[in-house]
Amino acid sequence: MRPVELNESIRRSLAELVGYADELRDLDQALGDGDLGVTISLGANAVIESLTTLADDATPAEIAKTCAKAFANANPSTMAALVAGGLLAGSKTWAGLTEIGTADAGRFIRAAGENIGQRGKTQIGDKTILDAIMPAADALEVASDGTSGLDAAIAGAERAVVETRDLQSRRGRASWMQERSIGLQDPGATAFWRYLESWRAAESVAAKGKELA
Amino acid sequence: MRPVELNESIRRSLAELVGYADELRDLDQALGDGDLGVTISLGANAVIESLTTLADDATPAEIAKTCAKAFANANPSTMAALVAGGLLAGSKTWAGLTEIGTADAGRFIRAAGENIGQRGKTQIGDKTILDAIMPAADALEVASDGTSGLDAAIAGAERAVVETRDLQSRRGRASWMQERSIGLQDPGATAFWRYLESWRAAESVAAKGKELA
Amino acid sequence: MKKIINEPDRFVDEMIEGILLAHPDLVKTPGTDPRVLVRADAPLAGRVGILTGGGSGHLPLFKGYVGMGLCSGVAIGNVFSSPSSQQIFEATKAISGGAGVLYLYGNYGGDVFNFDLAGDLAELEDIPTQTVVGRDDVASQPNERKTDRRGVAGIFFAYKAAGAAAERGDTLEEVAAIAEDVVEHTATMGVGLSPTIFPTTGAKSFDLPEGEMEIGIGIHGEPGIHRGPLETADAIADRLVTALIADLDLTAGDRVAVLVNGLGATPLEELYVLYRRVHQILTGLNISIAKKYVGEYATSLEMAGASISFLKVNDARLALLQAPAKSPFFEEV
Amino acid sequence: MKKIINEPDRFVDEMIEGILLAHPDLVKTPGTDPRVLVRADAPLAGRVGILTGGGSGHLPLFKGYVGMGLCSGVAIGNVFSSPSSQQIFEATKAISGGAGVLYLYGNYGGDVFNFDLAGDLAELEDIPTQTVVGRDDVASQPNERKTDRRGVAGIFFAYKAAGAAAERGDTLEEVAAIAEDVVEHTATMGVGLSPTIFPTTGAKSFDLPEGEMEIGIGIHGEPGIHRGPLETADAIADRLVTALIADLDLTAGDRVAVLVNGLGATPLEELYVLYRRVHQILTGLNISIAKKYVGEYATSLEMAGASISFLKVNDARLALLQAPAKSPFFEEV
Ligand SMILES: Nc1ncnc2c1ncn2[C@@H]1O[C@H](COP(=O)(O)OP(=O)(O)O)[C@@H](O)[C@H]1O
Ligand SMILES: Nc1ncnc2c1ncn2[C@@H]1O[C@H](COP(=O)(O)OP(=O)(O)O)[C@@H](O)[C@H]1O
Ligand SMILES: [Mg+2]
Ligand SMILES: [Mg+2]
Ligand SMILES: [Mg+2]
Ligand SMILES: [Mg+2]
Repeated sequence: MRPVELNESIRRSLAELVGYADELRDLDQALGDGDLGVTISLGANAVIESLTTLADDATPAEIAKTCAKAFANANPSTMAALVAGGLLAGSKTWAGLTEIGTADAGRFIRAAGENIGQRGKTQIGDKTILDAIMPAADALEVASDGTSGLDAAIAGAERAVVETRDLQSRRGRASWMQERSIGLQDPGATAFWRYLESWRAAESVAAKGKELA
Repeated sequence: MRPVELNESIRRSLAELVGYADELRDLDQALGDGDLGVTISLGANAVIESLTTLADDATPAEIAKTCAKAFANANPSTMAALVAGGLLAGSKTWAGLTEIGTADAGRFIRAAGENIGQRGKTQIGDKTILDAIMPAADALEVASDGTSGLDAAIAGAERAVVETRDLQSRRGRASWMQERSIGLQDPGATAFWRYLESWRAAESVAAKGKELA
Repeated sequence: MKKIINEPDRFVDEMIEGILLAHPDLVKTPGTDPRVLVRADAPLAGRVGILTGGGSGHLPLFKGYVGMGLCSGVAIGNVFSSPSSQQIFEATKAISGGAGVLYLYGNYGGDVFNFDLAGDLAELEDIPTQTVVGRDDVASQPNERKTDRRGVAGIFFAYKAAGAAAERGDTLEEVAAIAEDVVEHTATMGVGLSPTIFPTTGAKSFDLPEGEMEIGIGIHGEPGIHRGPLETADAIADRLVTALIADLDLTAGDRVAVLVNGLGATPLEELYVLYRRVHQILTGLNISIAKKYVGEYATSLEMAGASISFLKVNDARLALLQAPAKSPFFEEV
Repeated sequence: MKKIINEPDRFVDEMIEGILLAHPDLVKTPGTDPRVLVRADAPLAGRVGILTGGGSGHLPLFKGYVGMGLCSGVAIGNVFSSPSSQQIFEATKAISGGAGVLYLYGNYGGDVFNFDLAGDLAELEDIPTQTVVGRDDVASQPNERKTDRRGVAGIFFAYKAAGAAAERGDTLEEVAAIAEDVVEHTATMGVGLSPTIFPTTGAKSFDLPEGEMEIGIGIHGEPGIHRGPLETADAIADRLVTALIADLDLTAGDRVAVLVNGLGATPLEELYVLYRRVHQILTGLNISIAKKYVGEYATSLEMAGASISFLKVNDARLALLQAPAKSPFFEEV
């Protein structure tokens, strides 16, 4: 994928993601403070806006950094800061690349996840976004092609999201609910899974659009 | 009436007056802050208590001063201070007296009323306690005997109380209601009228008691 | 009732106990009646004493303004009701340093008559007293009847100025004249959004439908001059400031001290939103703000709402506001 | 909603505007972002800067503690939400006087990660930072997990002590160590009686049936440790004080600083009723009260309730509390 395509794909997927804002708000309402819907919609729109004005010759790493900056400041919160930090860490794995493939995406996501884990002092099983990120990174890194890689990443993330329901939250606001957090699905993990789904949906629409054209 | 009789009569009448506390509370609720019921019942009980322990050789003036002090401090308020000040002023008209008659009562009440008028910067027609006090003083001063004097005083006070309904309050908390005060009966004037009625009721019960004995 | 209290009847006494335990260096009870509170260093020989008093439920009014450069003592009543003349008299004796005592309190019948009675008692003991009543609530009476107005938050200015004058050794006549001058140039108007709940009865101080406001409400819930749908902060500020400017006859070039006061439940954030607009209006009219106070200065327990007070200042009044003062609730250095 | 505001979305900015208009001598906005507020005299060359920050709705937290002997600057978020890393970074630059910057704020994920990100940015510009988070709410985690606790009103003690240390010229390491030491010896527990209403959505911060209380509630309405019928002030004080004494392991002969803090709508009168009981309990246990604060120090808009904080003091900590300080909302002379 070349930078211009990457830029467009990110924008399309984020436009799609905004449709999940209410779901994320409700999940965060049950387990936290309910602001995740706002964080995601304001964040997505801010990223779309800054990518729209980004120069065509921006590298993939520059695109990722632009996303980080816009997402961080749109609606500051745990998710905004962790995702922004993750994007910056991921962008380092793209240094020098002018095009990116499926494995590059996997490396990016792994680096982002590791950064989030460090910053958040979190491990898999703590019932956070990390639980969904890592299986997706695994899937993409070993995938034979983009489509199957994405499908596997989505499947892995979804499984992890479902599994968060049985876990007790060990990090962030949700952890204050202690045992009462068990039974509720982690909003951050869900957000990541929905983002992957949004990417797939947006790509298939775009592909159909190209076929028709 | 000798001092000991006076002391007893005051106590009996105040015990009777407490029965009007709810009426006075409701009137003051409509036109003011609703504390007049409490002022009257706490005040009456405080006076009864201090008269009970007063020496038998106390003069009528001393009895009046004792009432003033007890009433002033029981539930401080407009009524407590005005009535206490009035009682002190009245007590001066009893200086040297060892027994008091109907005309003495009239002079006492006039002096009390004048003091209240001065302190309260009030005139008859301002819709205050003064409106009921002055007709009672008039009636007692010219009365041929105690019973008819009291009846006339009560009739005069009652008439004045009824007339307060059509007046606009010009003093105190009620005056803030401006035109909205018209139609409502003045609680302070009512209290004075009810006190005279309480005196009559208590005396007639006492007289019956003596007959039976 | 959402109150952190014990026996409702003990509310006032326990609150005073708490103040005394917290600030023994600043205030004391001179005798056995806990409802009489005076400066820890009272009486100050040769200085005019300033006595205030009134009902409880208005902290920092009245007991919060007892201290250096402010009032010398306070007589404390039950929630929203007057102290007794006896308590006022006790307080008078406790702060009398030989130069007389100024009675300075808000214009409410119960307080007036009890202070007057106490003044008579003080006279018998050769303590000269003078009286100045705060009467700043412009909503309570039109300008022609301004001496009949209720006293609300603006009395703070009179405490500050008279307290500074007493502290520097002015005579009773001088201190009274300063208090009177400040009262004369003070105007306040408030807005109420929700009532106080009386701790003893659970009753509300007034009834206001959800979503409505009452402009000109008194600090005990006394009726105001306009009731209607809740407006924006700017619209409310416009209403209040317009009334105050008219009442004090302020024009370009004048200087004022501004007090934006919270009535209890209204957050400090909202008081700053109000202050912002007040500042904009006054600056726009070329009226300068020589001193400002934003916070809770005279409350009504948990009533939601605010009031705005202006004191028109000249050099003399401003200097008195700037003089040092220290009480449990107010400090100027 | 019973709020004196204009457009809910403009609430925070207008409040900051009000603060800047009211206190231009004390605070300023160094750049173009109104959400960054610093001391009027910032940066102080050669002095450690102290930066705090967090969501709005807690006045005087956080922006009220910017001033001499306290914090040097603050980054301000929306109601109950974190400022952005960019704002924190801007504030860092504005207060950096060459001796490094201490980040001192309450332990909430959003704040932590945004301050951390900002710290990374500061490092790139050669501004050394260190971080100490307030984590005093004993109800939020048991003692074994105390580093995960939420930060509430007790951070005031850390501001005061670290601010005094920075003011006298301590190094970044020293200032951070002092803040850490104070945080380590601070414990707070609160009680909530009614929720905050969010200005933007009109939603409540928590649901509590009429007549109930929640012990251990957080300042954003986070769940506490006990919900039940509203108890007396003394019973509530007993619950809170018992938990604090156990957590700080206080015994006879120890000295503490006490902060009785109102959460917004609770009247000052009630805080003194609480203080009275706290004083009685501590005195009874022969724990002495070296310093006390009663009032609104960290609120939650119009939430009804209160919190009690203890700082176990030694001579060093007490001296730092007693050092002079001056901000729009706090003064120690
Ligand atoms: N320490 C942490 N490390 C990693 N992820 C975390 C951590 N704390 C919270 N999260 C994630 O953040 C999500 C909540 O994000 P957000 O709503 O922005 O938090 P908040 O409103 O508390 O700032 C959680 O569902 C969880 O997935
Ligand atoms: N200035 C005044 N002069 C004479 N009587 C007055 C005056 N003001 C009020 N009153 C009387 O006092 C009554 C109310 O008494 P009270 O309830 O004690 O007043 P408050 O509660 O306002 O202190 C009124 O009904 C009126 O009769
Ligand atoms: Mg959230
Ligand atoms: Mg009354
Ligand atoms: Mg309050
Ligand atoms: Mg408040």
